Amino acid sequence: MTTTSMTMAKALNEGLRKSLENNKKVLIMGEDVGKLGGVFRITDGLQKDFGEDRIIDSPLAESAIVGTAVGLAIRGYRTVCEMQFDGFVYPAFDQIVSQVAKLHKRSDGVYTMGLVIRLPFQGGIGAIEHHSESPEAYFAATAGLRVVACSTPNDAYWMIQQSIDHNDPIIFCEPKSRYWEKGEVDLESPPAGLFDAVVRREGSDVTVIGYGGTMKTILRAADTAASEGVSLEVIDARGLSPLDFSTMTASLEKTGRLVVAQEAPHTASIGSGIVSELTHRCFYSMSAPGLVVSGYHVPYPPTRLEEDYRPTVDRILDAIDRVMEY
Amino acid sequence: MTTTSMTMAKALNEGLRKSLENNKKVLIMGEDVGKLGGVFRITDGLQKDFGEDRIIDSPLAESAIVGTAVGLAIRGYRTVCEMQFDGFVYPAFDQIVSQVAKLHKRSDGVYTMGLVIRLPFQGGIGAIEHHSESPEAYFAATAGLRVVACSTPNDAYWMIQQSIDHNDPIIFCEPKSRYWEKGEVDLESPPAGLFDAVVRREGSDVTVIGYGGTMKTILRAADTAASEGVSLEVIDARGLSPLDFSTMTASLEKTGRLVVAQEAPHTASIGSGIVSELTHRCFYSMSAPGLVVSGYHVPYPPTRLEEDYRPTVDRILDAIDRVMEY
Amino acid sequence: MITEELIQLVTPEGERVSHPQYESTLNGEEIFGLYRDMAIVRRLDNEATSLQRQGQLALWAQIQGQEAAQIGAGRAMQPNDFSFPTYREHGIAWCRGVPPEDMLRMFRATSNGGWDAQKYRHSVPTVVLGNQVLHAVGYGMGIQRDGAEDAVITFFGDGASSQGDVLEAFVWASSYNVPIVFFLQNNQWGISTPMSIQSKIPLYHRAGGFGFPGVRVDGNDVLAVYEVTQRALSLARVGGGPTLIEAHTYRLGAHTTSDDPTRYRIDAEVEVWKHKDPIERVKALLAREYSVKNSQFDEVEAEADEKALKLREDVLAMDRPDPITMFDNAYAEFHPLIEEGRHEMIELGVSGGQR
Amino acid sequence: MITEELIQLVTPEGERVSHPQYESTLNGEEIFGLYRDMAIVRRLDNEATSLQRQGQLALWAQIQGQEAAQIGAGRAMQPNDFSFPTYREHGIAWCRGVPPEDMLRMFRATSNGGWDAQKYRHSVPTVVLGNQVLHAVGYGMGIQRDGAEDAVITFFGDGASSQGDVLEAFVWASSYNVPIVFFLQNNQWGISTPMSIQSKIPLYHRAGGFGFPGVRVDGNDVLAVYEVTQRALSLARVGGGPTLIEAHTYRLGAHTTSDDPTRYRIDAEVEVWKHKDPIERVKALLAREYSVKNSQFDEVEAEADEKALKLREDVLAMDRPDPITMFDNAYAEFHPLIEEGRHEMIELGVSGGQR
Ligand SMILES: Cc1ncc(C[n+]2csc(CCOP(=O)(O)OP(=O)(O)O)c2C)c(N)n1
Ligand SMILES: Cc1ncc(C[n+]2csc(CCOP(=O)(O)OP(=O)(O)O)c2C)c(N)n1
Ligand SMILES: [Mg+2]
Ligand SMILES: [Mg+2]
Repeated sequence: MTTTSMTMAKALNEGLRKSLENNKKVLIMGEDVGKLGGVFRITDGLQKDFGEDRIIDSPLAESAIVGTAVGLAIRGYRTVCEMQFDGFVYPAFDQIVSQVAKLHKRSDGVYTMGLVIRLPFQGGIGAIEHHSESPEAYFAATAGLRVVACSTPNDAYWMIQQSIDHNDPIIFCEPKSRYWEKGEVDLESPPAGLFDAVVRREGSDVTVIGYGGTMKTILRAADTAASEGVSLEVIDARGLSPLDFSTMTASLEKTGRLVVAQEAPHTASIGSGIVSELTHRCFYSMSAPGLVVSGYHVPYPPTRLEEDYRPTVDRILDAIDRVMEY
Repeated sequence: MTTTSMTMAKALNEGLRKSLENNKKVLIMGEDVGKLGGVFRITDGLQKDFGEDRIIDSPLAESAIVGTAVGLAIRGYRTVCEMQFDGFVYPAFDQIVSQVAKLHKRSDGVYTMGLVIRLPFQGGIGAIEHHSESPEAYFAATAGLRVVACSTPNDAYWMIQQSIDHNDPIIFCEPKSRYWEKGEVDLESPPAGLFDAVVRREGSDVTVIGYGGTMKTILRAADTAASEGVSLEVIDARGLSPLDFSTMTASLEKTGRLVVAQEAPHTASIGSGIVSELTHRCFYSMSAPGLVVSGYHVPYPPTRLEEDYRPTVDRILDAIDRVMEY
Repeated sequence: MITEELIQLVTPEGERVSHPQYESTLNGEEIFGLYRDMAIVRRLDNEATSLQRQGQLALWAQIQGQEAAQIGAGRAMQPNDFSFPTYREHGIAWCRGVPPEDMLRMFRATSNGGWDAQKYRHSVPTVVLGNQVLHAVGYGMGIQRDGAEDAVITFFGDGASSQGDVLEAFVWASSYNVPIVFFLQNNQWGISTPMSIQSKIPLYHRAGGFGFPGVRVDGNDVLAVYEVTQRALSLARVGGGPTLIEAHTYRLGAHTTSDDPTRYRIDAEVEVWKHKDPIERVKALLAREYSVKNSQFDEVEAEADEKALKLREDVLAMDRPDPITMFDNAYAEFHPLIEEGRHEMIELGVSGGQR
Repeated sequence: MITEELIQLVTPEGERVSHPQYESTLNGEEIFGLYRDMAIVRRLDNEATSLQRQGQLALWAQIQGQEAAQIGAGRAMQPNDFSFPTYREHGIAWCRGVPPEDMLRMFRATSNGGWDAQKYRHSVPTVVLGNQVLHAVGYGMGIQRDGAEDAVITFFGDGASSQGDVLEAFVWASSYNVPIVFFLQNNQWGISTPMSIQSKIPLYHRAGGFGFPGVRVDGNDVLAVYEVTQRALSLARVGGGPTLIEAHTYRLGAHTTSDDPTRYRIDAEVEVWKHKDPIERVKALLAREYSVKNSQFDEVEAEADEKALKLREDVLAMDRPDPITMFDNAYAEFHPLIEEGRHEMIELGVSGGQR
């Protein structure tokens, strides 16, 4: 397999380009996605090559970006909606929950809601308020939607294309703090199915599950743990709704110990869902309760403090110690 | 203690009236809350007695109802916002998550976001789509907010007053299917703190936790279980955020078995949060995994089918059997 | 200085009036056709109301009083046009060929939609106020990209006009010059909320501030509504962009069968509007100008009764679906939680298990 | 027929022009005061930009080019009025007495707000576009209920004008006749999005469709902005209801320090607007009509430099807060998860534990 090294931002750009080339019905719509290429340059150069009719610079209203994408879907188009930042998706929440998630059902299957909502999510870039949120649980809790999160350039390249091809609406979470990190991208074949969890590192003592920007922190923690003689099996969930419980269960039955790390607060989150479900599925193998290392239950703090809000290597190792004590 | 028998609708009406009498800064705002008294008549007669300036019939826009309530809070008023139905709170989601939940923090404590958002929630009334939703987890997952749910007229009467007096923003969930059921209301003293869980029925085999309209179903299940020789301890969570873990833990340490019942789907829900947290706190006492009996992972179905979507006595008993098998 | 233009071609008494910009293009036969539509739709509407009273429907949203607005607009559409309704557009659905029984499935609570939206080119009902208006704009953007000469029309009320989605739709339609007609049925009430709380001035003025034309038409005058809508749709088809039409009409009935208007509205107001009844008006016109005989009106009544009877039979025959169908079309592709749900339901024995 | 009224009292060359409805009520001293405000604010703005370039701020949103719009509006306010800004209203904050270092706390990422909003009667910055406009309307509803003679003013941009929240705010302000001024700074760009994508016609026309007056003022003419805002605020205070003011101005700088305008805008456009610079204009007027000497201008420059220096020192002195402060003010009353979080953080030793 031949691979190319590129940043996640570039990989997303290339993935979008491929989808635009392969399917004339694919559109991109959002604020500043045209000449500017988006504030993160994910759509850089696309308007120049595919025109203003397909790469649509929109007026400033998220509910309208998603609401008109629904109408475009009814007319047979597949729109990739860019939300400029995670904290600006909420004006579109009503359209997403009441329409995007429910129209396939309401139309008795006549409407295909094949659209993708791209969400640069999580913190770590030292931004001002509303630019570092983790709203994935809101969407995972909403029946009718699917949610995925990429953590590597290769996944970004393939998952965005798989999402665009998918016939259900997908909330596509991009860890903005990783946009500029490079990785190898295999341009020939996808690494896995869109919703498959992937074991990033094999281990035997504790299963640690995460997604998006948290993966790198977890892998760092795994190195440290290894040096302390604790072997972590690290799983990248990738699919947040639905979750790939078979991969997770297989690991947990081996390790018997579970830690989930996420930036979102604990209450009614992806992590608490994983813990409760896996505790059920692997009850007899569990030698310790599953723990969630998460953001604290406060509004995202001023970012000079964010590194003490997001899961750190230390906090993950602390949770590892606690589950190892059982 | 002298009590009076009234419906939950009447109890809410009386509770609101008391708050309006006790505090001139209390306002009610929403669609059709004036002459009509709201579609459920919860505000019946209040505009007549307190005037149009305090009981405000609003234009038709939920984001504006909540957004202006924020401004009123900044000016020192306490507004009770009525959302006509659960499914119509989403247009206000941005204001609730980005402003109501965060302004106390953003203003470094200068602003008090003392406002209440009333949400007639859950199903069971045979309504059309969007009138039977359970969005409580969205708000419980949002740091800065508090969420409560009443299940009896007495709680309704007291909890609405406690919520209005509270200095944090509160999402107040009312089980619309119980509005017309009568219960004894103690007009002299509140039954418990606003966020306290309450043991509705003592038992020894399984702890069953629920809230809102589901309580009645759980209590019915407890009767049947008792007749089959299984003793259920039934807990009404009441506070959904924060959750009263001490009451729940005390019960679980006794029973060792846990079932949570809710109408919302399982993923990233109140129930999955309770299970993961209690499994952690009571790990050694747990003789079985905690189970969640919930709505299925589908958009709320046409209501001719809702009784097979919402937790039924049978499904709860089925879960009881399963935890008893461990 | 706020104008209160009101385009009218036929008076409440059924007399023609001339208008500087609009004149009726319809012959007697066509007008009689509009009368027939309105009479049948009202009859079906009443049948649905009584079905609800008899416990056969969970709810019903009547259109009584708004027949001219809906039939005039619905008949102005071309076959290839597409419409985005609320929960009250039974007259539009009728014009699009949606079978009456399908219109009632949502109210029978056996479906959240009811008909094949692509087949009839009439979208499923939208209950969340204003949402469908953005869908219509997006659909129109699709028409533009297809290079087609179709138009899209969307319906909403005076209450919904206050929703951000509707106002954002105005921004978008203007910015992209979308081939759309915003058809606002101002029936003076949003449940108990009078129009005056939504706006101090007629709503058609909103359009001007967004850069496209707004017109106000007598919504109880089917000839006027037809011409105004027809022209707006044609304008849209040739790249003329959006138009907002405010149809000045009235909700003669309750908001829905669960509403009690006596709590908030005076009978006198209703009486005034009864004199402007859209059906009586066109009937008078047909009798006077086209010497349509009572027997012809009676034939329509009879036809309407037949259709009402059939509707009743069809509705009574609508059984509760198998619970397991709740899993159908929740997702378009395989989803593990859907399979788990189906499995659990079959285990519980509440479903026949068939799909 | 779309009018393009533009209220102007001083030309870009600093010459007075007369306007049928507005004339300047300010004397030379007061005009010099406005000049001083603008000169200082621009200097502070430039200092903040260089602080950001030097890595001392996470971000900075410049106001260069918009000083007249903000100082004119800010100085038209009465002490008891209340303002609701975006992230760019440094000129308003200055007029409200907010200490410059407080304006930078959010950009230093040590706070999500920065100042005591009630003390200065100037709300904390709102980053989510449009949200604050509804807050302002609600605040105005509070003024009405207090029977006070205050007014509220809120600021937003041409981009934000497309948001549902802003448009719903128009509905509410009109419906309740709220004592509010909607001050729209049309700086022609929303990041890379030109005004033409938000609206085909000047934005002040929006107001008319909602039933209240809209006016368009030369946003680079501080005298005109002052008079127009002053009159709108007075109107609001005596029950005259809302006014929409569109200040026609220009963002001379980048959207923020993270933006690169060369990707989407041509220099020629910027050059044209540089000739309309708000500060040069009033300087020319002062020199010509009030024979203000260069030395006096120099004194202001010197004062501005001093303030800039102090700002720099204050910002450099802003340390990273103790992490445990993230738990402060998350809630107003006791919350178990807050206590748990504090406890965990102390256990982890990342906090001094002090509060
Ligand atoms: C977003 C939203 N909020 C509230 C409701 C509840 N509701 C249903 S109909 C209605 C009034 C609508 O009035 P209008 O738009 O004038 O339409 P009409 O019913 O008069 O045809 C309300 C408030 C809703 N369906 N959606
Ligand atoms: C709801 C929302 N969507 C997107 C953004 C990202 N964003 C920040 S500023 C901006 C442009 C705003 O333009 P305008 O309203 O004209 O104000 P200006 O920055 O020109 O002063 C955008 C899109 C945001 N802050 N809020
Ligand atoms: Mg209406
Ligand atoms: Mg701008």
